[in-house]
Amino acid sequence: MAETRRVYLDHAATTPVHPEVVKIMDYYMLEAFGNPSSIHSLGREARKGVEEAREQVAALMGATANEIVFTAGGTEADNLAIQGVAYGRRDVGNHIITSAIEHHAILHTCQHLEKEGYKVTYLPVDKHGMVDPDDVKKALTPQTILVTIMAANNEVGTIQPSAVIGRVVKEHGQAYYHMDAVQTYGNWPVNVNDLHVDLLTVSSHKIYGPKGVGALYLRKGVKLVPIVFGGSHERKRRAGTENVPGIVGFGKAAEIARETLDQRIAHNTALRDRLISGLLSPIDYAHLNGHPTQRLPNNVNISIEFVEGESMLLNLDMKGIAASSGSACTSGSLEPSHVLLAMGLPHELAHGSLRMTVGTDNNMEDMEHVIATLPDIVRRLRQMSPLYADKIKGHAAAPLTPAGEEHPHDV
Amino acid sequence: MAETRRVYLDHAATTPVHPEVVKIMDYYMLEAFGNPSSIHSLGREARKGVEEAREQVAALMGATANEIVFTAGGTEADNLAIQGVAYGRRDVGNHIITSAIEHHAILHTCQHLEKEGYKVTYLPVDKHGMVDPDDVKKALTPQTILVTIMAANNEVGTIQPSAVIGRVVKEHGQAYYHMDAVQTYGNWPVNVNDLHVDLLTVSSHKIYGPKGVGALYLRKGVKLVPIVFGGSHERKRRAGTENVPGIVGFGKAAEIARETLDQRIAHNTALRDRLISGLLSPIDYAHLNGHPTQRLPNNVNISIEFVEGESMLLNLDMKGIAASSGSACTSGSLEPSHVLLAMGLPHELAHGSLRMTVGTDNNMEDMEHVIATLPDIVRRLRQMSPLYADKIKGHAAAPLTPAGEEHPHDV
Amino acid sequence: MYNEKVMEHFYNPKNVGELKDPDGIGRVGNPTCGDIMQIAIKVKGDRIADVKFQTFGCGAAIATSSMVTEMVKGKTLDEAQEISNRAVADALGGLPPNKMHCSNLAADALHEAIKDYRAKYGGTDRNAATQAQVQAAGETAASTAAASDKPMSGEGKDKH
Amino acid sequence: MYNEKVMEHFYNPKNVGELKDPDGIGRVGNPTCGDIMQIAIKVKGDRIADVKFQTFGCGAAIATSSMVTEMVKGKTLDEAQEISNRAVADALGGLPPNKMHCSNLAADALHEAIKDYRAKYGGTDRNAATQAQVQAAGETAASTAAASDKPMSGEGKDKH
Ligand SMILES: Cc1ncc(COP(=O)(O)O)c(C=O)c1O
Ligand SMILES: Cc1ncc(COP(=O)(O)O)c(C=O)c1O
Repeated sequence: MAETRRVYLDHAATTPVHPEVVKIMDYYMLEAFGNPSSIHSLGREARKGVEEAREQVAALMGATANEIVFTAGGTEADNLAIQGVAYGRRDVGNHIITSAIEHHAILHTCQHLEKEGYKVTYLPVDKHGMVDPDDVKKALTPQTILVTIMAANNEVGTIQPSAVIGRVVKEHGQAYYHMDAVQTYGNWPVNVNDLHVDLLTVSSHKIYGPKGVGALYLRKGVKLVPIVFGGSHERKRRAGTENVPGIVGFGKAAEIARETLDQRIAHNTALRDRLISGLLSPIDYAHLNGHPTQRLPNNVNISIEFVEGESMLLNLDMKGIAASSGSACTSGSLEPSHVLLAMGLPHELAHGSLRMTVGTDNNMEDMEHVIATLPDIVRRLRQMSPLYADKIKGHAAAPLTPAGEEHPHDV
Repeated sequence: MAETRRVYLDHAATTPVHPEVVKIMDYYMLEAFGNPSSIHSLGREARKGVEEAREQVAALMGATANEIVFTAGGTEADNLAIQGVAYGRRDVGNHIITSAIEHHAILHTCQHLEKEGYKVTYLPVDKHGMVDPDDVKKALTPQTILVTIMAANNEVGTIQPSAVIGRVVKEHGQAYYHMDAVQTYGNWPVNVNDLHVDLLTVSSHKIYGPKGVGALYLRKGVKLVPIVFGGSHERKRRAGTENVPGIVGFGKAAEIARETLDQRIAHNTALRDRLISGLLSPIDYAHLNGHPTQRLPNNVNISIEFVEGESMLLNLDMKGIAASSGSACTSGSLEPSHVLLAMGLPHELAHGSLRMTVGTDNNMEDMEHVIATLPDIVRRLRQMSPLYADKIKGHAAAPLTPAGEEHPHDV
Repeated sequence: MYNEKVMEHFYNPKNVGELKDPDGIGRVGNPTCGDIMQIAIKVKGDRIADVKFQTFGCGAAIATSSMVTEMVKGKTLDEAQEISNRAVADALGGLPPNKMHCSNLAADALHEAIKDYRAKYGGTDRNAATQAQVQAAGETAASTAAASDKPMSGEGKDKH
Repeated sequence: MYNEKVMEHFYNPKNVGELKDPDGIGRVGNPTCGDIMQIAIKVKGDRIADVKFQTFGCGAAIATSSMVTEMVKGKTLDEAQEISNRAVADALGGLPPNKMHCSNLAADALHEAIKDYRAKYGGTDRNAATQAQVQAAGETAASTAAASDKPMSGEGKDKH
């Protein structure tokens, strides 16, 4: 029975869709299915749905509706922000500041722009994954047109000193300030004015809304070049027939989040804290990644020495528990999480990382199930691990480190 | 009673979503809601859904699944094709050939590329909206890297001689051939091999699938630069968490279309032909726009002299009939349909155009309802029209044409 | 899109048609934009005794035409002259922004009709009287002058 | 992702653990990729009498480790030497493409163990006999030579 319990702990990857959200989406697919550009009543009803959703999405970040541009997700919104500002401000400068722990939607877009002649500064983070606002200050030049630093990290949950960074950028005057708030929005208070942002990215499928919808907040007066051209949708910022059901669903999810944010934070925090203490105490050689206090209420990220992430995930999955890892093996890339490496973790610890992100569908029994299940899995895998064997024999572990690479064993 | 009948005749703008499609989408929102990049079983189930949909979407165009890249819609797919090829083949050439009657997703993207230094040839069409393959041949130069000409036009339904154009492009050898098949796919046979295309755009919400999903067919070996960067989704062609429910819904819609294409064509053709004859005979000074035979089975487009499109639409809407018009007044632009103008229609006729596009949810009684309703509306509006008053008095109409503009009254 | 008042005027427009023996006729519009409006007036003394319109155009074009005819019936020519396109839109409770420049020409058509009337019947006497009144009304003079400068094609309006 | 056979070997791996007094030990892998495999063998005559593995790594790493130990038990060293990483993957019914280069190293670990054994115990006699057999087997010679050239870190495999 404990074995068939299903515990979803991957809310940072995506969330189930709230039943009320599904209900309203179904209505907009089966009944109010018009194209918002059509002038007949079905078109007008669809338009109304989209504009109401714009209000709802804006309200959860203290913005006004006409500052919201709907996109196909967080990734597209990040691209629109960065490419849009870069190409739109070519005449102003060519320098962008970001951090080493951004999502790939930011990092790979910046890398593409480097090929196009832009200069990008990737700021380091401390061992907790925190950016230092002083580093931002030092990196700003007369060429800087954009600073893009996330609100909170998706892997380790560290909440950045965003408002402080915002003030630093505003003092500079010229650079726009963009923030990827995909993980924060709906999980933690976000207010575009308090944060001093000019652009801000959010995504629906992280807040119990549908996949394939996101939004970019664009402060009044901020200019950018679109990346998708066509009809004059979204005030010419993003062409394409509006994903009406998706947008309406996102709006509903934002509204629910706004109405329940306080409870959600309290609920998640309690589960998170129980999970952290319940796992770190029975499992030795386990470490919490990310900031001890400045972290998202739903994020648990631990590194467990001598075991590899994917093998933990597959064993957890057998027991009905869905989690995530920063191991390269889980991503098809050859390197483990760039976030954990940027925080100074050695490769082995990065490979042994386990991210568990809680949500509204979890309860305390779920946590107890995980706490009862994971230590056994770790024990079993360690019995199989040559690194653990080395450890208990007191060997200096694996003589396999490629020369020249820093490789501390004793973390 | 006749008045409360609802007849949706705007299927070229968007379609209602098939109930089976909604059902499967709901399942992927509420149950199989995982992120396809996650390795736990919820993630794997989502991945499986996406890959099945890829097969389904490919099957309806005679392609193989790994040639399909999912996007957020037809507009994004058009942009990915055109920008992707243009930026990806910068070293090969800088010339693009398209037609004057393309969708704005094509035209505005080409116009943007002109600003970036590319040369674009906009081929004319004849009075039926047809491109001449000889014109394509003549326009090809050693600099040509892309020819993009739609399969069938969204406003007037004219089916282009796509396979012939395909052969012309293949003879050239260097240029890629892209086709916007948004209106054709699911309504008329499309086969990427018969058409000799290298890239082909389709969209879900025109074939009873959800909005916010589309796909680009990319023939094996065709290289392009992405427009959205981030994670390695869609084989690095298009970053962003996959819109799983949308993609699965699109797949289902494509499967239904493939299984029922013959019936769908027969059904739509019968309705279309009844509507054309039933409207042209009682309404004088009315003309069919588009090709008399080479037209999509679902498209009716007529111009009704002396009345303006939006006023017809609003009156039809009052009677429960949803249609569309090429009048500037319906689009918020200042010019009526660029398609109708490219076909040589004077502004007044373009303003008086009415597009009615039938679909699987229509039946013959719906057509009779329209045939019984529209002539009265036209009569009423003509009684209000100063141009009609001029006409019946035998005046040369409105002395209002801006000087220098061609303005035939007697069409 | 349109508010209820606009829709009401669109579906049940007032004063549609032609006037028998009109005293003045104005026609404005532009086939590119797709709105052409014609307003005909009957004048008694210096008041508009009757007014009718004919319009080829969208919902806003028809509703503003209807509205302006309602607004001016019984008004003096000078009062009518002061009615702006914006005033007509306001009287309708507002129009969608994209309808403000192309379809909101009914007041222009009315002004053209008044101009036509004055050109045909405006004797020195009447004209003088009008001028005096206008000057008394101060800045109205400018707007009247501007209005009568307007080309028939309505090109004086916001912008095409 | 993984097929059933892979999952079966992953959840219930065969021959896990350490060997008491092994005759040869091979360890390959790379902490960057996150897979480290160690294989220990006991040799009787020129046959592998016992084999055990220890692996830090993903599902594919553990399954291939388990698979290779099953494949070589009782085989001669030369037969074992001929087993390639691909053969292991094939025996498992295939692996996901992205798992082919980093996690599919079990055969390399085995070859390292054989090399270790030969380095420690491979007397002139035995060695000579082996060489003779190998030469008789024709082209096998080349692959054996290549295999023993492999660096311990497994860098000879597909690519990092
Ligand atoms: C911080 C962050 N930014 C951007 C994204 C991308 O958003 P989406 O999945 O909507 O493309 C994600 C999630 O994947 C994220 O966690
Ligand atoms: C011919 C054509 N191309 C492209 C599009 C754009 O597709 P989507 O609405 O999915 O963005 C449409 C429909 O709007 C179309 O009719």
